[in-house]
Amino acid sequence: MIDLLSDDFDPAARLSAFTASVDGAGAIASFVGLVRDQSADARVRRLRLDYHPTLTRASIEAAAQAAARRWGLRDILVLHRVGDVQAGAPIVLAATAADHRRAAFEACDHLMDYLKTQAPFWKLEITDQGERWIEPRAQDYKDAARWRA
Amino acid sequence: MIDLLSDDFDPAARLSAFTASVDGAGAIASFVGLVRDQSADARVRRLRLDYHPTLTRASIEAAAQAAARRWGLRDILVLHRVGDVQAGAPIVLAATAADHRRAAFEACDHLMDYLKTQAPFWKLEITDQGERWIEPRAQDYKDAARWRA
Amino acid sequence: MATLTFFGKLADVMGRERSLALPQAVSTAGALKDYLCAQDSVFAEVSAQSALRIAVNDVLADDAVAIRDEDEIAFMPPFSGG
Amino acid sequence: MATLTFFGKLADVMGRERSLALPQAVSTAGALKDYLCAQDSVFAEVSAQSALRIAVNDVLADDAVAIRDEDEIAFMPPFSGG
Repeated sequence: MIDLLSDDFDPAARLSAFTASVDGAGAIASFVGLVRDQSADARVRRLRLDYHPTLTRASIEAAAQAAARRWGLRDILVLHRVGDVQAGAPIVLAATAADHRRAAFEACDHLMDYLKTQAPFWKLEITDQGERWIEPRAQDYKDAARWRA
Repeated sequence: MIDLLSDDFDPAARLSAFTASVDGAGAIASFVGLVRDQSADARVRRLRLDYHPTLTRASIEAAAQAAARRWGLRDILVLHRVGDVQAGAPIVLAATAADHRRAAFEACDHLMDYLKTQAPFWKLEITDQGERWIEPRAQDYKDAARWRA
Repeated sequence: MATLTFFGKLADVMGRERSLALPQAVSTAGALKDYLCAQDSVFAEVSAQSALRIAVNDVLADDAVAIRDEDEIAFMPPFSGG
Repeated sequence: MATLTFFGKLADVMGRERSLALPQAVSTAGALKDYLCAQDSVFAEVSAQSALRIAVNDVLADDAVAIRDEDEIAFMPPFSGG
């Protein structure tokens, strides 16, 4: 299941429902990303997530389907906030269910690298020093490049 | 927090409490292992987890502390069942909290490899065809060897 | 009229959406990008900072993709989610 | 008397715990393992299948570690958790 959420969500509750829905899987890997309250030089109040009305969801769905095939996953959950996300709040939950742990881990790791650099989102960081649009770090692109088949 | 549990537990509730307790982390990776109901050639009813009364917990605590230093983690949660675990039930939850996602992912992945091959547990698989003690697969040892510094 | 949409920091400077009657010479996504750079120094500045991605009718496209009036063309700075 | 403890499949065949007055010649963990192999064919069989780990007084030890009466010596098949 892929969803873009305009409001805060509870990652544990969503992960619990996901786990219950995946019958027979031996391994569930997950990642929760939270808005950090510190950037390099300022106190972060919130992020504002811009997205494309159709392309963002379609891109994530295509990436999730490709990952499901590549790693033989039983199921995938990706929830991503859009709009304003306060410091400390969850911005993303990615979870993968597989028969064995390596497939679950690698697919989840891959999906997060994908979301960081290849999914149509744009992050505005709103701090006590002003606002700035965030672009991926060089390391993020390097991480994403690990998965080229 | 490291704990060995004699009874079933709710990974989502424990993960939720862990997430709430880790203030300021940007990334939480987690892994839930469940008892699969199928082994190679039989229907699994349950696993029985044997452990050492002191060494098991002490070993996991040492591994968790080493991982915390190596990846600069904010916190670690490892919950591992002992005793009888029914098919479909959670056997292990490992979670790591870090500033950034790569540290959280790698440390969690590493801890699971550690638990598979280097923590003093012994797994008896109880199936409709009888019982057998499980030893790690060659792949499990290979996975664990990835982390040698 | 083509519909141009802008995202991320481009939306800050260009607004979310504009209508444009495509000039005769502007027949590809890349040509439209060059046209906007020539027309608008702020667009040109953002475009110079980092490679823009383009989608035509909700499909990612490269600069060579043909465009025409009625199309919706999205201009997008580097993606940054997660 | 030394306390010997057994885990995993070793506990199935040896029981969880035994007391043993260490023979004079048995002064290291490895010597104790050899002694048990000689005394007990089932222990020898499990030991032959896969390298046993030993802990002396709750600390992982190699075969060369000295042991004496009063020690608790744990014999452990390959670990398998997670």
